[in-house]
Amino acid sequence: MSSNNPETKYFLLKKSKVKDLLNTLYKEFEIFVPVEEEGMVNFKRYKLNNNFNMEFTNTLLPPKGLFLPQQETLFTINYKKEELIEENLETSRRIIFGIRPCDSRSLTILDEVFKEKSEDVYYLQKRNNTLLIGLGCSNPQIYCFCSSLEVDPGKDSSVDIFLTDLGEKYLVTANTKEGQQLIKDLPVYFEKAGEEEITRALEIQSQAREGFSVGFAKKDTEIFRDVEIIFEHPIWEELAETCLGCGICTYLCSTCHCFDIADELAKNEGRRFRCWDSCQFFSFTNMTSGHNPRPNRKERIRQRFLHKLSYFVSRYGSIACVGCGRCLRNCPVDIDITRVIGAINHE
Amino acid sequence: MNNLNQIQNPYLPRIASIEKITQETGDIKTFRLVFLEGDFHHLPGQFVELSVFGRGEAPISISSFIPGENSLELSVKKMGKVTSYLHSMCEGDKVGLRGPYGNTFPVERIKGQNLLFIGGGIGLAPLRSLIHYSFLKRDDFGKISIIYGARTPADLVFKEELFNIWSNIKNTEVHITVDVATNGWQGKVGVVPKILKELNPSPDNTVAFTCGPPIMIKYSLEALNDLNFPEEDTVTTLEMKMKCGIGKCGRCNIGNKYICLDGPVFTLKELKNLPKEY
Amino acid sequence: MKNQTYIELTDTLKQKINQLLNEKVVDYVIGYEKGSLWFKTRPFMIRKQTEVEKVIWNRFCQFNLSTFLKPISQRGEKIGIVAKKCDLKSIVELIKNNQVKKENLYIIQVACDGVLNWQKLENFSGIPVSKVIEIEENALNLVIKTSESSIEVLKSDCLLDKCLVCDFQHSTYADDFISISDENNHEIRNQTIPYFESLEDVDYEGRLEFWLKHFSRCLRCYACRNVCPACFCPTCMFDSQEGLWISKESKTPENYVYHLTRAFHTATLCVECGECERVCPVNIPLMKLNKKLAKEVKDAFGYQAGLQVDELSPFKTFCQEDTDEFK
Amino acid sequence: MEIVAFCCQWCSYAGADLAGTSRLKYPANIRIIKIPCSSRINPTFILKALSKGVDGVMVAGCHPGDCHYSNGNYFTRRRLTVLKRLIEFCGINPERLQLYWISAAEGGKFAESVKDIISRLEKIQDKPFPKNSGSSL
Repeated sequence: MSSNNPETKYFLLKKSKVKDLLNTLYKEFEIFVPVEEEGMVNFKRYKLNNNFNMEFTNTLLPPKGLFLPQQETLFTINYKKEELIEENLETSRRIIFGIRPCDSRSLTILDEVFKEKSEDVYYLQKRNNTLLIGLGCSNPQIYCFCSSLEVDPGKDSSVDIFLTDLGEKYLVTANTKEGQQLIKDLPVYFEKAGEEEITRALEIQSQAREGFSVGFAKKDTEIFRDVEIIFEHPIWEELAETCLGCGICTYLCSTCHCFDIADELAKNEGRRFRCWDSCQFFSFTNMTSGHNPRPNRKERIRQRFLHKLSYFVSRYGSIACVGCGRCLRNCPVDIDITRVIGAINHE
Repeated sequence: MNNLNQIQNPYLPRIASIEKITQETGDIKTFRLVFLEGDFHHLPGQFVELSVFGRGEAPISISSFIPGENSLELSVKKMGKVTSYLHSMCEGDKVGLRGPYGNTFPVERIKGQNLLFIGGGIGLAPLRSLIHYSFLKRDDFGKISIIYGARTPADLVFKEELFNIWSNIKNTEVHITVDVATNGWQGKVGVVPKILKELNPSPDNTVAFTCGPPIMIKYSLEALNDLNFPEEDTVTTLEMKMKCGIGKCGRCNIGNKYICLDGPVFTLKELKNLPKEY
Repeated sequence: MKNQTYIELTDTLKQKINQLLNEKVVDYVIGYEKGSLWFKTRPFMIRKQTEVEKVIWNRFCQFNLSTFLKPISQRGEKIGIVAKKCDLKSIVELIKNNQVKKENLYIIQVACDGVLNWQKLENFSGIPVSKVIEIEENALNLVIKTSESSIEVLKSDCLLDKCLVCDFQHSTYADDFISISDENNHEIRNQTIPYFESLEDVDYEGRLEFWLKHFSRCLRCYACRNVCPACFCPTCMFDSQEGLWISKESKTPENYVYHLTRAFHTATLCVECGECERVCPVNIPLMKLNKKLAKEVKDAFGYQAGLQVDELSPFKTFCQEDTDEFK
Repeated sequence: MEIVAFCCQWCSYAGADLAGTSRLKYPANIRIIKIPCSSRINPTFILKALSKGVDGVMVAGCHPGDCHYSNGNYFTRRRLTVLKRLIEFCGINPERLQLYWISAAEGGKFAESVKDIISRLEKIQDKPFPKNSGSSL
């Protein structure tokens, strides 16, 4: 997360040099690259000369876990000394290499939450210490719908450095001062891009916006502004009939950020941690008194959709969905946010 | 990449010591807590996240208003894991506190008005902070009426204040009722909304505050409506499962509000604009 | 996807559902409708006759619909359910364990020639599903067409694992059997898939390493549990009093406890429908556990789940003469 | 070496008591947990203990035929037979789980059983579950 600089510069990076580049950066940064394991591509910590896979469509797990890990210690308690030991928040400088435009957009959405009023140091420390090197999509997957949500799959100015795949090499766009500095410091890897390459990259970038199989029109989301109408819509009952109440959609969602805080106790030490939680679980809102404001699947599935499409919009100004398609790809019963939006609008 | 060391970690509790424990009823105790270091400022209606280390954290509304002493009182019913352990703790034991969190009762707006408090059971706890506040600034307010009820006489909380202190303050009325009279109870018998209707308070220049079990709140709000109290002058507090207290964990989200940031105090008018999920 | 048999089966199925709703034999029918993407289907509760048009039956109807009988069985409605032969076993288990009453069910069994797995389809053809325009079928092969080319792959390569070992046992519990002719492709079935045998040659440390590696990925989304027709406890022990049995954190040893407990709890109920493994977003090979336990239960007690309604589960009974390897 | 023993309150736990009052010697590295019946054992109890890195789990119940609840231990016998196969398949040496039948009068057998499980565990080569791998503490 860095300050934007209007003066962007274009460079070229040969694919054959990427590993060398990562090996050089490795000395200074903790680098996360897409790695394929057991048929799944995920961001993994890069070790010298590790293999990685830049031909992925999108990672199975969203990169939110690099900022809001599934579990994270907040502090430990030493009972004998009666003292709290704050978790060391210092992280080495980090790079996420190859983040897709939808996922980088999800981080700017999460920033809104974690910066509001009390700043969440655990999230922001990691966020501020991380350079994003984005990678454009030229080949949307069948379940992608980022273009419905004002994410440009071909171009991403929110990352520090953005790569456009030109076949043998990448066109490198430096969006921020930090990004420019990184390129300036490593002239061996980056050469100046010519007009021809820039033009070709622009073509590729604009082509990326075509070929989506699913999606919705922007005006279709306007209906969610009227909570009163949408709240009692029969579709929630219908969805609840087949929803299994599992946490796949929320855990794989790149913008879902709800968490739980709990303590763990062992002899003379205690530990407080936070971990992902899901609004789809009964226990999420179940109070000690036994009262649960959202006791059934209907209320819980409605909460997930309305939180993203209505409540979040009126609080933070944007829809909390980036169209990465992970929920659509992985939902066991094929509950599809694009279909829900469509169905509510066109009945 | 600026350094964040300056930002305070909002998840770190401050240590407080239990100074005094008062057994209110069979399962409710009031804990007077004193911070070991630093100041503590809050306004009536706010809550804190109370840590019993190794057991967890629970949001508890502050039931006192004691300015300038870095201390506060929490009246806690033994319910879950955290509150059960808290109940087993002794004076001198240490707990953690984060906060104060949440909005406050509209203390500025209600200046010069009459105050009507309607409490049931442990629901008197959050109202008590405003009662303390209004007695401290007694001349800022008109008549103060307190209607309080519990299931049986044994379930009444803050008995000393209810019977011996508050009613002796000028221009103040205290009405105490129980659902079931036991142990030679001489006072009123009947549920709070019924007593409220009998007392028939005037809505003129009066703000009503209600807190208690959901069923009591429901019927009290109806009664207040029948008595022509305007929706913006009817104030209540919402309860919702909370974890972080600072609008991050998403648990207490109702509509576009987080109860921990935008609540827990709502007027009836604001409440009607929220989805019915509380 | 072009397949005359399936198109005809769908028509017959629609007529049947229409008739059931029309004659009020059932209150509603659980079937399939088209999913958002061409290779997906979704469970569908058909209540009105106007909805019958949306019903489909094709090679992507993998979902085991019997899992929907768990939470709703108490309502006392009469339910029609579309079932593949393998799904019938789950229904038998649900009836056997008093989760649903047979008299409240109307089971429509539909002839199934194996369900396709879209990931296998992608892997074996090398064509991403987004590029596929049409699939045609001949006796043994699928012809996958894109705008530029067409590729033939072996049908058996692209079927769900469970279809490859489908044992074709006829169940007598269906109220209706919809088929056109008995033209099922027997030769591609009855393969043996090494579910767990390969692990048996590995030493204990290797096995532990294998499982810890897989369980380290578990997100604890509980999809495996929620989709499982055998997981019918009203409140799962892992949901009762959070943190009592396993921490809410997704830590590898806790995941180990969770998955082994779940496998054991469903040991005599699991009919190997494979839904847990299919829905797992992080590809944990859960069927290895289930298959292994099914084998152990069969070896020890000669029992197989899902065959007979009146057969008692071996964990609900005992024999004084049971082998006693303990002292 | 750490052993967790789940003892049925009607017989084995009383047997352990008797071993104590009779001053019989048995290894001290055992933690006894009283349960109402050996069939109260949920696989989670055993799996959780093993996953915390204990070396062995011992379950002790009444002799077959002598269950206080008529036949709880027959169920236990069936379940643990299968559970042993499961943990074996998942990388834990099945010797780490033992079931013994010990009556209230058999203080001696209790002591012998503890010695038995320990001598078995001493013989095996493979390591137990990595200790504390589940906790950052």
